Amino acid sequence: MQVNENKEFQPLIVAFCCNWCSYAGADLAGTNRLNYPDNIKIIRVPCSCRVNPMFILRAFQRGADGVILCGCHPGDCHYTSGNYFTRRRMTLLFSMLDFLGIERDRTRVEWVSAAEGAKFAATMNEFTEAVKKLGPNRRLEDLRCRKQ
Amino acid sequence: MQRIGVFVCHCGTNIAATVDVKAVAEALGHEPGVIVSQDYQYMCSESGQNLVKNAIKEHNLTGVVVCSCSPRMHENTFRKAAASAGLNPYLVEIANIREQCSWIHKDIASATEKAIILGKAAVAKVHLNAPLTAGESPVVKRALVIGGGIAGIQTALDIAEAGFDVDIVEKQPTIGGKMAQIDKTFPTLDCAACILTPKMVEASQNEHITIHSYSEVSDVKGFVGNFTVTIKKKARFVDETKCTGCGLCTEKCPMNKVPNEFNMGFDNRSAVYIPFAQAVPKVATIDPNYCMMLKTGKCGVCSKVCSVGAIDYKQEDKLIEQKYGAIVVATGFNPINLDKYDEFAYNQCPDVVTSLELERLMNAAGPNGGTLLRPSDKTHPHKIVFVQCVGSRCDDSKGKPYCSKICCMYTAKHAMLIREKYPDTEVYVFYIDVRTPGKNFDEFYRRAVEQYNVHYIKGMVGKVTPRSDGKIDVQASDLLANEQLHIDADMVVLAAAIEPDKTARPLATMLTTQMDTNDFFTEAHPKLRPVESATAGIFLSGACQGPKDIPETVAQASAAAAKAIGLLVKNSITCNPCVAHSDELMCNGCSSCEKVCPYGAITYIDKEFKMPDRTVAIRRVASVNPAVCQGCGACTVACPSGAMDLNGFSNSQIIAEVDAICK
Amino acid sequence: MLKISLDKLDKLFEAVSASKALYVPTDREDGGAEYRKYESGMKLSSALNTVRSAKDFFFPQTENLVDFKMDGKSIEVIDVREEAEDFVIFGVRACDARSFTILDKVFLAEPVDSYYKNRREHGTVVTMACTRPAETCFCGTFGIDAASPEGDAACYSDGENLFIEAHNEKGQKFIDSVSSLLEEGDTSKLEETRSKTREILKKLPLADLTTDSFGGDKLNEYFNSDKWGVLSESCLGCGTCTFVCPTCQCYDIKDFNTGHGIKRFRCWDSCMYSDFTKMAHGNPRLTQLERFRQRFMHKLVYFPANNNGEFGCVGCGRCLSKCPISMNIVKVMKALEVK
Amino acid sequence: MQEAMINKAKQLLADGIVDRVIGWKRGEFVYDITPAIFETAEELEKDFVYDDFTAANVSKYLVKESKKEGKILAFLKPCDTYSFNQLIKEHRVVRENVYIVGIPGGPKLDAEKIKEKGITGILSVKNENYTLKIETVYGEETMPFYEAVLDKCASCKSKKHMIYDELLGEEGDVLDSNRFDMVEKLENMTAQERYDFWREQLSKCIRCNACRNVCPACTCEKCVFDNPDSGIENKAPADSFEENMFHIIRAFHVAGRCTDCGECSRVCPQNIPLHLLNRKFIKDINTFYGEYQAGEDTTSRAPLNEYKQSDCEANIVHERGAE
Repeated sequence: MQVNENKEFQPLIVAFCCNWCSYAGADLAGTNRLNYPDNIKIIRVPCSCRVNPMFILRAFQRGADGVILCGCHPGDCHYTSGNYFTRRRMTLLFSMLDFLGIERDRTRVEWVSAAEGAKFAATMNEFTEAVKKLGPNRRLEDLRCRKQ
Repeated sequence: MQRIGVFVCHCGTNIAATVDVKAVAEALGHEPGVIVSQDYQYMCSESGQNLVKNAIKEHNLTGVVVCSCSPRMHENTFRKAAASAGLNPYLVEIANIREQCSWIHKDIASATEKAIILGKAAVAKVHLNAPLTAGESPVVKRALVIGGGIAGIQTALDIAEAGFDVDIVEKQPTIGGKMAQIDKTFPTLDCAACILTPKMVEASQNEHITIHSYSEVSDVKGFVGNFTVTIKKKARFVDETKCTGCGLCTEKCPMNKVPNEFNMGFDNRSAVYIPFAQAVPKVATIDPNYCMMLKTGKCGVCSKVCSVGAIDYKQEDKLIEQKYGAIVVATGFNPINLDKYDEFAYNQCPDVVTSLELERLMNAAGPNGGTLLRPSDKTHPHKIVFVQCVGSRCDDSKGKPYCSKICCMYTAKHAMLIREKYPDTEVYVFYIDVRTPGKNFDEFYRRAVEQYNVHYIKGMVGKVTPRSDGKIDVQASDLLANEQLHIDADMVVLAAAIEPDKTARPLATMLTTQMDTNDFFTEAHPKLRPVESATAGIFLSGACQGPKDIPETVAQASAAAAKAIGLLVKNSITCNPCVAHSDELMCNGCSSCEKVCPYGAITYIDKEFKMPDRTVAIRRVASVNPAVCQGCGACTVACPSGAMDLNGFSNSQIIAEVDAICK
Repeated sequence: MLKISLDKLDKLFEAVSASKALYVPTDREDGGAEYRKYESGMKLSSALNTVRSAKDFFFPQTENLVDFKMDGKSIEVIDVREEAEDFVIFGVRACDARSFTILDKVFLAEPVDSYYKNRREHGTVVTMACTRPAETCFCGTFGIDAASPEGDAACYSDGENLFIEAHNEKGQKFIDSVSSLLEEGDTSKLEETRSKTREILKKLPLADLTTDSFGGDKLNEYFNSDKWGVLSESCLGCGTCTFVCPTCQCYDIKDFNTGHGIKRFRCWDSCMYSDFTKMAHGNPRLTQLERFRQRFMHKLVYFPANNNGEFGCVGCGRCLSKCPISMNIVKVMKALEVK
Repeated sequence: MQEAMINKAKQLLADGIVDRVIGWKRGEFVYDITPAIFETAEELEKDFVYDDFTAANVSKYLVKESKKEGKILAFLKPCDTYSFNQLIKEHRVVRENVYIVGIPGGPKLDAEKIKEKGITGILSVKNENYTLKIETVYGEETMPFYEAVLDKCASCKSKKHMIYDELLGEEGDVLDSNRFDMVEKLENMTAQERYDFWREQLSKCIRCNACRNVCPACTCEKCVFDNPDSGIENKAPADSFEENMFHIIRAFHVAGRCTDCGECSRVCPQNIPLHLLNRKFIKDINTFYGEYQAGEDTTSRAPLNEYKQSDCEANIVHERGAE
């Protein structure tokens, strides 16, 4: 969590992006100079299916306020089926987090193709706003990791 | 102790205008393990690369982080530079501070702060990078084509043309497939046999091509470049090497009332038979279901009449094992079974036929010598109704959800041919839509309507009822005129949907390729890799991948051949080193990883282990073939014990990045 | 003896908790009991004992030992030790009270565990005599009288009044701090209750269990016993017995990287775990049989060998009711004992 | 039933069909029954027990036992057969080395439930027409049988054996259980209420690992929580986050594999309703991907190891119900 001059809550958001579609989509957003908040920090993975639920929990533990997972659109996965597995895994994981009372808007899966720079930027803008509304992650953080 | 070098690129002003690159280099210089941190105008330039190379040598670096543009842009550049300076290329990480930072942010302070975080994440990751070496795997210079229809023949010819040995496995006694049964082809109306049979002969005579007819693939092992395939050559009870194809046995065989499948059962053949005059190989086959000698041991006529002594009643199925570098699947299609379509009276009335049956009825080599006669009473039909989409575009479980693609065109062809030859015959076509995209296709269809006056009626046939007077009552609706019609037809032709051959699914399992719910093989990418399967070294040709007409099939067959040739010309293939690997001590053999691997890269082996309690146990553990694995990482998450990990994107590396970002 | 009416107990609690932290056993919704910090309105549990033992107060499941602050390449060591504040644990049973004596032998012997000592010195243990022991109780086996618990001060109930007496200075201080609520009472009914309790204790199914066959000199007798195989065959290797045990005192020390520093903490460990005392060369006890044997040999042989014959068990019976497969020290003793 | 089982086991041992028997051994009290292996008729006669307190699922022991020499006889209750099937599917047991006799299952009794009523000093428990007559050192007590039934039995999903070589007693049916009621109740709460509920429950966790170690689906050679290289190793919950994480990951790792045998909640010394987490996954899988019962067969793909192109998107979670 960062607090800037006007004290508006600045969430920390980790974005996992698959190398072939979403990471390229993020690059395209950059190439087209489409702004999105610096709250977003991207981690490149070969495929969205590489993202283990424990990475997501780890991010929350360490102080992330939101985690977004981006992959190729269903049917377009570079590895043909990776994102279909991602979809099932994340549906169940997010449902479980919701079940435990963790705010459901802190997690999201979005399909962004390499051509969708604008969608990438728009998604990140939207997601950042949604997480801002929730305020800092308190329900799934590790107090030992909180910055003093 | 790690010795990491950080190199921050200005990219002219692309980065430097919004990111304080000096501050980034300064901050990253304080990170644990970082011993040198520099910035430079253009890191990707010759002199920028030299900066990196010199630093590697001078400081004996164990890892390099370049803060620059997207790794999709220059990761390779810097990896090569590192390699040339003697550092393993996989010890280089890129922090993307241009596309994902300087270009999207305006505020210098916050952009710099973000660039530092991204740099820290890359440093954290590179701490855990391991040197990786791309493995090599030799390529067997021989291809296997499964299926000997036009797709398989074309693929085999093209591969052979490039100088590689290629084997065709065909389950029927002859190659030729469906196209051999077809009368004329659209949109040119040339005779199918005239264009197909020369190719069949060419295939049989090509020194690079071996045809295994009356054979099936029974097992596939191995991986790209190195498949081991077991082919079952079914006993045909005729020595292929001796038989001259004279046909005397087929004439003398007393068991001559066997339904002739080549003519869709409209006439008979003998128990020893050659499917058709131009069959390749032109060798007789004894049908064990009908041969008296094989069934009762009494007869032996064919053996007596064969002058070359080719008949061998004791012949048995033979398994041959062969190694291949590439496999092309060309298993083709079949019309669906119409038993469930009672409304069209297909099983009750002999004059209700499928389009493929009509092909034989009209074929000069067919049961009626090319004269179109009703199967029931051998009279000329004067009114013929064609029903489109029988089982295609169906939303119920009876049919198929997809469009069979070829029916509109062949029906136009049939209609035109009939109107041409028998102008006194009225032809009705009931359709949902007429779909004719393709070169000269729409023109062809319009000719049928405009020149040949075929009655195209938009609407579905509701019921077909054979009447006692031999006519067939066709009850239908005309959607455009919004009225109910009754047509007293002499013949009804059903455009049955087509489906993949039944042998395709077990084959897909053997090949570890993917199939869709309709049993069509799934291509590696629907747009960009349409003739490759997701499994490396397996290519797709023809209708096994989806409904196709002949020109499309041939185009795809050649494309598949080109892809196979592209593989076969290599002496070895370099494997992507960022592949999964399993920690055998942790693997519990549950098979989860195997189930999610799209490439069939994971197999299980029983291996002996010294257990922690000093006992020795045989355990089932996963083994990843690095030549086949593409590195998606699906298995790493499916594995509950975390035994499976991915080189280059390991659990600990990704966690280190997460930690660094959230610090 | 001084007494307070049982229906004025909350007044006593209020008074104690006004000046320091007071922990009392309370009932949970799920049927178990646990120590909670006293707040107004809290009811004393009617359960015989808490699910977790009272050892947590002096030897918590996890505790921070030292912090390392990291900034770039520099590391700073931060001592996190602070003087503990005074607290009172009320309602400790005789078995758990004895467990503190056992833990003291481990943690207060040289080298003294300053973290433990700190809390031990600041904690006052007020025990409570049992009146309704359960079938799983066998404290008597270890010479503990459930009707006369140890502790800094002890309480006894006769159903109407709570009698309280000090065993030492700390206990006396506790009594003094609430003396205004106490009055001298007649103990005749109490004696009746206590003798009734002692009668019940004699009738318990495990009343005849003795330690006669065990002790510091029995190493050779039992170490290679062929009984261990059968006893341990169904052990799941979980840590339930060790974690509910009031005397198990093993711990592991680990570093946790917070991202901006390291927290070195210790946490309970279990000898039932496969990675227990794992060292660079590997693990000293490779099979569950060895690990299982370790736990019981420690309580029945090794501990008395090093502590003047004192056994490492107090007969609280927690492992008897909590072990997922119902294997426990009583079954082990009965299997091994020489009759 | 106990008599019939002992006779069956003795006969199979005598006929040389099996070499060992896994069953349950009598305890010190009426309820503390331990899974055990018997090798002789005498041992069976002496200690073999099968009664209202014999609840432990022995299928997980077969992972080890089936890899030993010779054949073992296992008496499996209907719920245990699901676990065993799942183990076959995951190649964790050697089927040929196990002779399965299907036996009728519960409802089994929970000693804790009796003690919760304040009944203590238990000497014997007898079921007389579904009233428990409990003899204690403090006198005789009674309570209705059904109030002492284990939670896992109270929401029994099936009385039918999914796999066996032989059956003793009558075969039952798959039941229409109410096992998702509590999950549904929680789903209908607000996020804050759910959070409070789980915080209260999970904060009780002492990380004894009983839930994991008893679980027939948790048969990893090395658990991620015991592996210092996994990134999530932890031995004790030093922070509430770790309590949450352990239970989320534990449930996630068995999602689609958990047969809902209920052992995790049965053995939890702190009475945490862990089965609710597993049932949440089961319920979601049923809703999102179609009814699936792990352990029903040995060949079907686990829901997380397959997909459909038409699967719902993850944001279905955001669209459902009240926040």
